[in-house]
Amino acid sequence: MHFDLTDDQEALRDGIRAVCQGRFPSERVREGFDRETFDALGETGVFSLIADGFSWADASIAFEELGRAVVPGPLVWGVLAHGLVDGVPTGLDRPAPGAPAMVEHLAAAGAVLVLDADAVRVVPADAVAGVALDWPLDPLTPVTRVTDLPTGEVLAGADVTRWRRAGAVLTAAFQVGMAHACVEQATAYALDRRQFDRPVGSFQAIKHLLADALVRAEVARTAVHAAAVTLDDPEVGDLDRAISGAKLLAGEAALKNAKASVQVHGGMGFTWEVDAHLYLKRAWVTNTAFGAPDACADRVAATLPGGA
Amino acid sequence: MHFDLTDDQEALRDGIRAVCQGRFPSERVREGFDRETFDALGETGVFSLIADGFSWADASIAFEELGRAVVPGPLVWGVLAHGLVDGVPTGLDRPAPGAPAMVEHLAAAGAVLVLDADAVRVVPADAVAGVALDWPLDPLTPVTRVTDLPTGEVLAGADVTRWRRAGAVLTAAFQVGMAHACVEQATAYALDRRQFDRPVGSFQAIKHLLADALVRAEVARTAVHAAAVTLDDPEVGDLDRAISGAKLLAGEAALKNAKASVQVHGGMGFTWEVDAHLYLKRAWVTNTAFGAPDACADRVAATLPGGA
Amino acid sequence: MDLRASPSDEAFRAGLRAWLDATLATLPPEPARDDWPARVAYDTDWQKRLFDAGYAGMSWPREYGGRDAPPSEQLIFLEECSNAKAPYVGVNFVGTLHAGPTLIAEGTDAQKAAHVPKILRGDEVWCQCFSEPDAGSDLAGLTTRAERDGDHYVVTGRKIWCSFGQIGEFGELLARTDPTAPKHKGISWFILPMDLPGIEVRPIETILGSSEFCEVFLDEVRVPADCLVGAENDGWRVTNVTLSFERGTAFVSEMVDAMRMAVELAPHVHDPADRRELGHVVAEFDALWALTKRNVSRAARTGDTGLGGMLMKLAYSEARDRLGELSMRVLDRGVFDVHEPFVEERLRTLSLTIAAGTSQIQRNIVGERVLGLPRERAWPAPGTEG
Amino acid sequence: MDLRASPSDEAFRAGLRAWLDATLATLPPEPARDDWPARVAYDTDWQKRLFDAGYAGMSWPREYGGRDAPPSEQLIFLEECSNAKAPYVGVNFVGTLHAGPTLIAEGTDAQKAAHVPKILRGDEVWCQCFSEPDAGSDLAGLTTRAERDGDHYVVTGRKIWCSFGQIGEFGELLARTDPTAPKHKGISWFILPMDLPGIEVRPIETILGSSEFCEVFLDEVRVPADCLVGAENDGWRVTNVTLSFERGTAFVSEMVDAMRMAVELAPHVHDPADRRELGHVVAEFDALWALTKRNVSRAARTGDTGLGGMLMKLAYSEARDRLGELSMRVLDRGVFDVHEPFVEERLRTLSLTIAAGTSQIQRNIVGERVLGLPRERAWPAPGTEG
Repeated sequence: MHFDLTDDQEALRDGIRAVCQGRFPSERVREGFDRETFDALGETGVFSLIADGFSWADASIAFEELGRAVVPGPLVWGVLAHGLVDGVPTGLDRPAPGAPAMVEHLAAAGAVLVLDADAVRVVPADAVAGVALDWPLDPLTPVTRVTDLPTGEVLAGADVTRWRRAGAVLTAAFQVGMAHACVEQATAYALDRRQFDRPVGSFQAIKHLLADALVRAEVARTAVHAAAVTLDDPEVGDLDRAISGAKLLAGEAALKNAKASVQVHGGMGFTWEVDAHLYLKRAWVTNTAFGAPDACADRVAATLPGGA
Repeated sequence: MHFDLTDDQEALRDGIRAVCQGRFPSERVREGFDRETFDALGETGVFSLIADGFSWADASIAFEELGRAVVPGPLVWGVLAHGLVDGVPTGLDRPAPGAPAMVEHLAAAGAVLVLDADAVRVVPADAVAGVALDWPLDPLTPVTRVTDLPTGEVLAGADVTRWRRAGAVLTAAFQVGMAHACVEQATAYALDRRQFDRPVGSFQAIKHLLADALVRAEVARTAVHAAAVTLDDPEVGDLDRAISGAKLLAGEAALKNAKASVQVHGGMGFTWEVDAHLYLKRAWVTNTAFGAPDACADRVAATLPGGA
Repeated sequence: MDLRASPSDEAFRAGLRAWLDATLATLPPEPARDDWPARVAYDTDWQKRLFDAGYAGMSWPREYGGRDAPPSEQLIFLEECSNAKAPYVGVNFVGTLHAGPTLIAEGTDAQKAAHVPKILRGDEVWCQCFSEPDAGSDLAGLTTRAERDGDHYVVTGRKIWCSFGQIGEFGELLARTDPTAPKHKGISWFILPMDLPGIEVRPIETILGSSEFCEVFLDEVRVPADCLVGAENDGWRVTNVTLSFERGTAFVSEMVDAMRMAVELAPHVHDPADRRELGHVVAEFDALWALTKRNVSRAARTGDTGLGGMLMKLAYSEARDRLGELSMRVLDRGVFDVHEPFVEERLRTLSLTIAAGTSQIQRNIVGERVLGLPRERAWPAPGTEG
Repeated sequence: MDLRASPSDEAFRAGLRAWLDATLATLPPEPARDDWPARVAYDTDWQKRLFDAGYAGMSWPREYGGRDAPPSEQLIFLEECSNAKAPYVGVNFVGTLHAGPTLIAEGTDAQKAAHVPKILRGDEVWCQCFSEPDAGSDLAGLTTRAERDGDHYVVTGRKIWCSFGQIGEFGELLARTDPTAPKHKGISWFILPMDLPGIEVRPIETILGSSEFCEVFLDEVRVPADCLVGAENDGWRVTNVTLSFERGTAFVSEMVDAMRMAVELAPHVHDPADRRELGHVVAEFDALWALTKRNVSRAARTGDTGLGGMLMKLAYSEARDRLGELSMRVLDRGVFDVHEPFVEERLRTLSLTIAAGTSQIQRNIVGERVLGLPRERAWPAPGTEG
């Protein structure tokens, strides 16, 4: 057992972080996602990690860095559908009859992957009819309300259960990265910002808010690593419980830490100019994907003896 | 509308508070409840307030003071059953078949009032068979696990719904008093206790813990007053919602503030010597009576349109 | 202690309801949020209607055209207006709730005559120039300078979070007139004509994607000396007199609005845990509504809301935050459109724990002023640290 | 990054399990909590058995009779013992986990020879005399004096929260040897023979109604100078060396125990909201168990658990508090007997957020040492306040 990043994993983390800092600074991120972004990300190899023989643990480390930079795009689908469809992939869980179906980044997409009860199906993006929201919650995540979602064709060789699990792990990893970025950005602000002739970070109210945020992020990170390692090697644990727990804690960390960041930034946190709101909005959006926090908590409880 | 204490009510509050300070200081409270306590309390008139023409709002003001002093005994039953039974009254909600039935202060009691679906019934205390717990959670509230609870006789003229409502209001009022006492005691300690060459109450971590506790207590107090006033005059609001909300907030305030008091008292809060634990234990015990917090929250939600 | 409305309160309520019923039906459609000229027209028209009907300046003294209504009627007025979805105070906010009352209390006869009637009739829109980039929670640390030069003050500095800065004809200005005095003692309160040379206004885009606030840049703005309100260097006290006009009604519209949101959310809440959370939040709003009545009752008797007034903002902000989070969980991705009322409200209400004193500052206030816990000490000045 | 146990770890686990199976069956019944002589006999008997089987001093160097096991084996040892409900370290706590490691690191050869082997075999019971009534969170503010007098130190003061003070033969003592030095620089670490004249021990009754801690009154106790461990005035550093012996395993028994409580609670939880809360708490414990493995892995490689070690106490205490509150809600009045395990545990775990550094102090540590936020400044000394 060596449940810590290997030297190779640290190098991978540092490499992706450097790429994000160089190519996805805040100004670039605010331009949103398009085909060019997809290709630029593709060149870094983040979508092909699994195909290239890396582990899910490695992929989750990479996604943590993407989350730290709050990179926009249907990134998880980029990994899941890598090499299997043409153009930019996006996707969704097939909604229950009557429930609203929402697809992100439809305009930029070539294919929509639909997770059905027993299969992954592909629908060409231009076959999906819908209405784009004028003002999606996250300005960097355009959302289309689908009015017609064709059945599509089964994607051979794609294990829908495994896609759901991997999607949850990568989404949770992205959220952990966001949660940590929020702590870092708010801490930097709290060190810089002075009120009452002292840095606001010297006040316990702010210090403890940030300490709790860091604890949440780090505990969630560990949960995500455990889930990713279990996805790589299911014999070391209860895979569904590990994934549900990780998604729960990561989603909560992303949301609460983004709110903490808004609060620490004070009035500036309520502006479009500061990045805090981008993290908050993405936290809400990602919490709806691959398992909402409440559903995840229910699933963890159901794994206990007598818990079904 | 004058939703504030009248001069008479302020006098009542001050009078009961003075009685408690004089006759129920901590040392006396720690001796527990017995017939003598009952008689002493009876002399103050707290049990006969309603019979004497006072309002439920008045009674709740008195019970807030009893709670502040964490006076032991089946006090709520003392009001409900005033003049209707011999000896000290205690009581319980008739448990569902198979559920454990617990009665407080059975040894000191003359009669046990049982709240049934449609009536209040009386059972002579010596007709109730059971086993006293060796170590009841609250050392000042002896509890008997009942093994045989006779049906008893219907108490004529007692409206069981009204008893349940009044019991909830008085219990909530008692809890509000406990919640405020915890803030006061912890604040006094935080002013006196010095660490790092300053009063610990000057640290924001402690100051904000106490500020939140005070807010909880005061908001709950207002809710209890509104519930009591509505019990006196049901036309001014939704009585069930007012009572459920008051019991919920009062119970939460008592419990959280007692925990805050333990925390502020530090190591001393973990000792038998400091009173903080008496409030914490009574908070748990009272939360099980006349509506647990979760059930109260459910009932409030059920009052909303489309909420049943 | 009772909750029964008096006959006169009931009569007031009935009259108001009838007027609202008749009047609201005749209003033009609400303007778009970013159409400022239309908003000014709409909101000032509403203020004129209130004035003509005798409902303007509910708490203002009669000699200034107000109604001098008892706090219970103020409460009913705000409650009924919110329930009827009447227009909010809108662009008249600063004038009717801050600047007007301040001038009434502290202004000269000339200042009152020039502004008070116009504010009340909706003929004059005001904005607020208090906060600064480096003086937010620590407002008294403001550094905008006002230097006396003959019969003018020359004002230079930068203000932020100026509500209605885009359209205000006059601003409430706090500036430092004595930089050598202790920080609360060297501040003065001015009427700032917003059309003076040297004033530049820049809207701030909020997380809602709209611009409710502005930055105001002041570059050697020559403010006539007769714009000083109250004594020079007495501005800190002057700015605090306004609060007593609220008499416990500050959060009434918010409360009514919050309760309406909770009721509208209820049919969407199917999960048992979410329903319980909703019940909990509703219990808190019920209690805070009762607390409002307590505050109003106390203000009517003593002129001061006491403890209840000091904790209302903190308690309401935190309860509203819980409702906002609950609504986002309940709505899930199907409705994540900013124009969805719940989403818009969730974003807007994020400012409640920040603006006009963060929840952290509120806890300090409760801890220090109510519980008597010791204040934070100032840090040693830079360079003198041990 | 992996979670697979190595073959040698698996072998260690198998051997330990077999030994526990065989040994636990032969143990006498557990003594009552307040029967101190019986507890000493029971716990030291268990320590002897561990020693004889080679499981005593898992982290201790081999030259002192320890096993010098890698952190992964320490983790397995604690996990398996907890799972098998083997006796806790009990009265051997201070000796094996604090005093022994401190003496190994800082003691003289004579001090080591006199105590280390006895501690390891369960022949010597220790207690801790660190905190004082006015030095809790601010431990370095302690005022117990130790004045040199020939070949003795004369010690006077009052200690509190002394675990096992009733039965300890020796105490770990911190006392001030230089009252003129800065507070961290004038403290020394002593071996305190508890049978010296002038020592009085008084048990403290806790909210559980039992006495796990004592007050220790020291009245001119003459402690031989050769009881000084490390250099005079270097005691603050000496007392901190102990921590590195844990190597990430400090909360393992607690974690296993908490998870067992959660599993035992599950069948009682029928309410949907309570079940969700249980799922949440279990997810946290799962994550903290993974964090334990992270800490142990890191300690094995670098000797230090890093960030994970610094936040474990805070995170675990808060999660355990949630479990405790949940259990009380679930159990309701039917089971409010202090001897009910859930109730006893709820009361016991109230100390987790207080003892050995309150959660507030832990947040300061995380905020200052990890995030680099500025420390609180000292207040001005009394009399010099501005």
